[in-house]
Amino acid sequence: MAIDIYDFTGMTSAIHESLSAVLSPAATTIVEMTIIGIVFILFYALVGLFLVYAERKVCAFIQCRLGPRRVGPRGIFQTIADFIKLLMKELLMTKNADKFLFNLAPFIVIIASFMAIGAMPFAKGLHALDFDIGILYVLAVSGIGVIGILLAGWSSNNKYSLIGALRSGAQIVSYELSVGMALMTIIIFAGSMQLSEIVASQANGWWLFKGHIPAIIAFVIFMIASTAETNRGPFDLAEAESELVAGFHTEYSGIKFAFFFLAEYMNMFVVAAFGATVFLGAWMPFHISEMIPYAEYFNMGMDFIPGFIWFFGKTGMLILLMMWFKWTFPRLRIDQLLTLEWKYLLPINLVNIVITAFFVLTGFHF
Amino acid sequence: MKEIIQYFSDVFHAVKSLLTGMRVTGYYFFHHKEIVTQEYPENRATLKMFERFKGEVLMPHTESNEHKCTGCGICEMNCPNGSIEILTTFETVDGKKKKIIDKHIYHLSMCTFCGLCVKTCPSDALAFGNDFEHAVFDRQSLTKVLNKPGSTLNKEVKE
Amino acid sequence: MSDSKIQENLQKEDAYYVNMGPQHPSTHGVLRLRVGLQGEKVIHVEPHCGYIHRGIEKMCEKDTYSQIIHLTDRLDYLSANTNNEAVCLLVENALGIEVPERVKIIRTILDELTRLASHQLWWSVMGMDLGALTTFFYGLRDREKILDIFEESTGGRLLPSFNTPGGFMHDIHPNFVPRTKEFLAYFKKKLPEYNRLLTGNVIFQQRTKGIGILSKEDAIAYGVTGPSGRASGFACDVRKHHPYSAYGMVDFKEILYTEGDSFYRYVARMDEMWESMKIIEQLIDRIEDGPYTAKMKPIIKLPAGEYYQRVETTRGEFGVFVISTGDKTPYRMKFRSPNFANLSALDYMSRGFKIADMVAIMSSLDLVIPDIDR
Amino acid sequence: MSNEQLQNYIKELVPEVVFEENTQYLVAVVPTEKIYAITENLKKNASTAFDYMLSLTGVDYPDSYAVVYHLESTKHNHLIVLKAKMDKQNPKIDSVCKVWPAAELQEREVFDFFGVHFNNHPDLRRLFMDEEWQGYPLRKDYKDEINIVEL
Repeated sequence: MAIDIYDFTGMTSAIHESLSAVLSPAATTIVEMTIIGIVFILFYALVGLFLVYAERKVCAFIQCRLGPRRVGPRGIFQTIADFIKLLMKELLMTKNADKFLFNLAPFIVIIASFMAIGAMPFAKGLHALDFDIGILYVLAVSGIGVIGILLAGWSSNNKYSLIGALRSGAQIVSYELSVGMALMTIIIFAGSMQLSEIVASQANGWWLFKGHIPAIIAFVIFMIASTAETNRGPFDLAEAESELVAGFHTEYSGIKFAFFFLAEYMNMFVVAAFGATVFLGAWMPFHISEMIPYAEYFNMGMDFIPGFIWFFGKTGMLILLMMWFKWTFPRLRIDQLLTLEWKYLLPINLVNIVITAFFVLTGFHF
Repeated sequence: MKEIIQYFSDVFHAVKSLLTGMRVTGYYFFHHKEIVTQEYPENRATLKMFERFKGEVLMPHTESNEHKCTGCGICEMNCPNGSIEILTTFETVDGKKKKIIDKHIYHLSMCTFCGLCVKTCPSDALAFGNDFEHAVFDRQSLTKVLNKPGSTLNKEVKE
Repeated sequence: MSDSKIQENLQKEDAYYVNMGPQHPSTHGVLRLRVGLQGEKVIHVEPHCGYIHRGIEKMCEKDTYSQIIHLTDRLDYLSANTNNEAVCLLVENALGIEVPERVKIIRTILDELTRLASHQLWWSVMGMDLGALTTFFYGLRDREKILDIFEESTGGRLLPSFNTPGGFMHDIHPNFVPRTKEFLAYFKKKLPEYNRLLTGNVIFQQRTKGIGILSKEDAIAYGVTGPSGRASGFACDVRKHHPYSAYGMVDFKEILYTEGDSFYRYVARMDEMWESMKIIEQLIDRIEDGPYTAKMKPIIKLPAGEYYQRVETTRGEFGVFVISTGDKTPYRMKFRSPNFANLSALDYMSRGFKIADMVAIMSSLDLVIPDIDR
Repeated sequence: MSNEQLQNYIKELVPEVVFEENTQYLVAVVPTEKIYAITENLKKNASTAFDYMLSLTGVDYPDSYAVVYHLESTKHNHLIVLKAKMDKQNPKIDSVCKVWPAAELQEREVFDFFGVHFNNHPDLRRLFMDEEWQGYPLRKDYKDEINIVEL
């Protein structure tokens, strides 16, 4: 394994040691948390702005359009311009809205997506939170987001918002199950719920490849269910703009709307990063089998690509896939959405888990 | 058993139809030559438009500042919206009083581009222009006088 | 009065009313619907019209027949040329003028091009209403080619105002024929792509099949015409049953289905695009040189009497009813607009379905709001 | 049925009917109070079967208001125009909503523009204009100094 050249462990532990040399342990923790927090906020804003721009360009190319081109070269500053516009817009509220909850909702949504990012293994040693129940943690915090959506829909005092919020509730309750079940397959394979261990178990091959058919089925189900969980098309029933105007965020304007907007894109990033971690080995480079001639040279070449590039590359591919879904398919109806989950995804998933367990017992996987 | 086969064939066909759709959009994603939209036509000088495009009503003038309008008022009569007003004045030529055009007032804001004025004009004095940028800050500037100041009637036009 | 009905509906469990429109993404204009819902189920739809009512029928009473033409553009703006033609045909028939065959053929071609352009826009919007936003741009991309043909020949992209009683404003552009042929060759390749992207899509089929069923009897009773009526089995194609212009000279099929749900309304329109292309192909080489208008008096006065002219626009049967007293302006002019009749069936069709289905039903009816309000 | 047969049939049904001459289609001026009976019969009778109402038009004639019905049979492909005239003071006519549901919105339109009252209409309100609108705009004596510009 020659992947240690891009190991961040040394860097992070150096920071930790130099800090604890001058400060008390409690102060060290506080300073470290602050640094991590600031880094994540900056990261969050950057990724959010980039994803909005990327989505606009991707959908433009899919739709035979040019996309944003006016602000900056190839329009790269378009989202910043949009952000400034939204910042300066008036914040509106309906007459009998529940003021406290109405203002709280965007923060809950954004915090939920923020917390999930903390658990992502960006590169070796670049891992803010590494619980031994990492998968459970990510599932749990990404489920908080729906509370924000429900609150937004309910407190808006708008019937369209309420329909959107309730749809979203039904949707998350159903699809959370499929996401969990799909991840269960990998948990069985890897034998751990700790994200770093799952990544480490993929050093000799990604689970998508060494898990045979069960892992592929689980991956497909994970992609479908997580697209549904992020309320993106074709599962964007909660905002379904041709039916519910804008669904749960109909009444939001200005920066509060921007929060929802940003959270949607960050959720997409979280889900894609999570998928890349669990199924595609996070920062693990792509290796081919040693049986193929000259494989070791190829593998060494792959090792020279830094881990975080692998991570963002895989995440980007999955995000592209989700965008591709959104700009191709029509939206489902609420009953069809639930049918898809309870009649198709869940039974297939259950059978899949049994097959996985059988595979693991017989040691059929690599 | 039949139901189970049906179930899996449903899943298979569904996935197949979805992939067919994704192939279409994926094709366009990677083929940027198929892009059809254009940026706003900033190249006003070199922009080539269809010559019959109905942008606004104009009165073509020759180089010697001559137009063909006799001030007969047929366009005013034919306009369904009253967007044309003709003000005439009298000029004395060889001791005879003659009616000539003073101002041919055209309200662009009221025009629906039906083309009746251009079609019915007996001396072909009016034509459509290609200008498409009509946004202005003041509504007054949409009221235009079509005959240029100091212009005279083209001699070739019979009254 | 209907408030009592609304009050009665509100007594039901979980019932509430929402306003769809006048500003709503899927009403495509300023139609306002008061939709009674029980959870997500539609129990009552009540249209409120008039947000774009311009009193065109009243304006017509003050205008001469040539001036009326440009007003008919603004009714159903997506089949503007056909509306123009209806008034022109009425005047020509009332005066007993025989227009040159060249005019008839070009009118028919323009009609069918209008129909194609309108159906392309409808397809785009149908996909968009169901959440597939990409269809919007694919449809508009192809529609642009037709609009270019229109712009080159008539000067107007959407509202050509090209027909006059007796013929046309001016002659068609020399590029008209080659450009139309080029478009047909192009669109024949693109139309199967429409099917690949949307028609075959499993989500789309699930969303439209069995939704908003209208039986043949109901279609006739509500006067639902056009592709929407024909999908229910109502043979109402005016082009076929009362041919005008050059429709008697061409061979085409009246698309008839019996299912009458949203999906078959969709399929009927898709099939109609092929038929339209067939009609244009048959006629495009038959344009002969000749005058572009019949000899007309400068001031048109219809003999006293009552006249009715029906044509087939994109959305169904369009009728013009004129009462003339022998003056140069009509005494009363009434437009029988297809959308108005189609709208009246919306309540009946969407009851019992979900609100998302209602959107599908509305876009499968292909409503154009200015035509409803007039 | 040909036009003569139709003429005879309606003449038998309601003797007071007057037929206009030199018209594009067969035009029958029917007594207003019998409009519902006539239309119902014309639709139900298998030999006439006027099941498709093309249009329902309100007209303000110099001496009367009128409602003009254009009816077509999809079975026999014949077309008839019925005309019912009302006095100017109190225009009233029976609704034909029960015969053709298509008439519901069209009658509301006529009520809105001409002030013709349709008896037994399920929901007779203004359709296009505001509920509070004064006057009936398509009447010939309607005056509106602000919105209607006389050229």
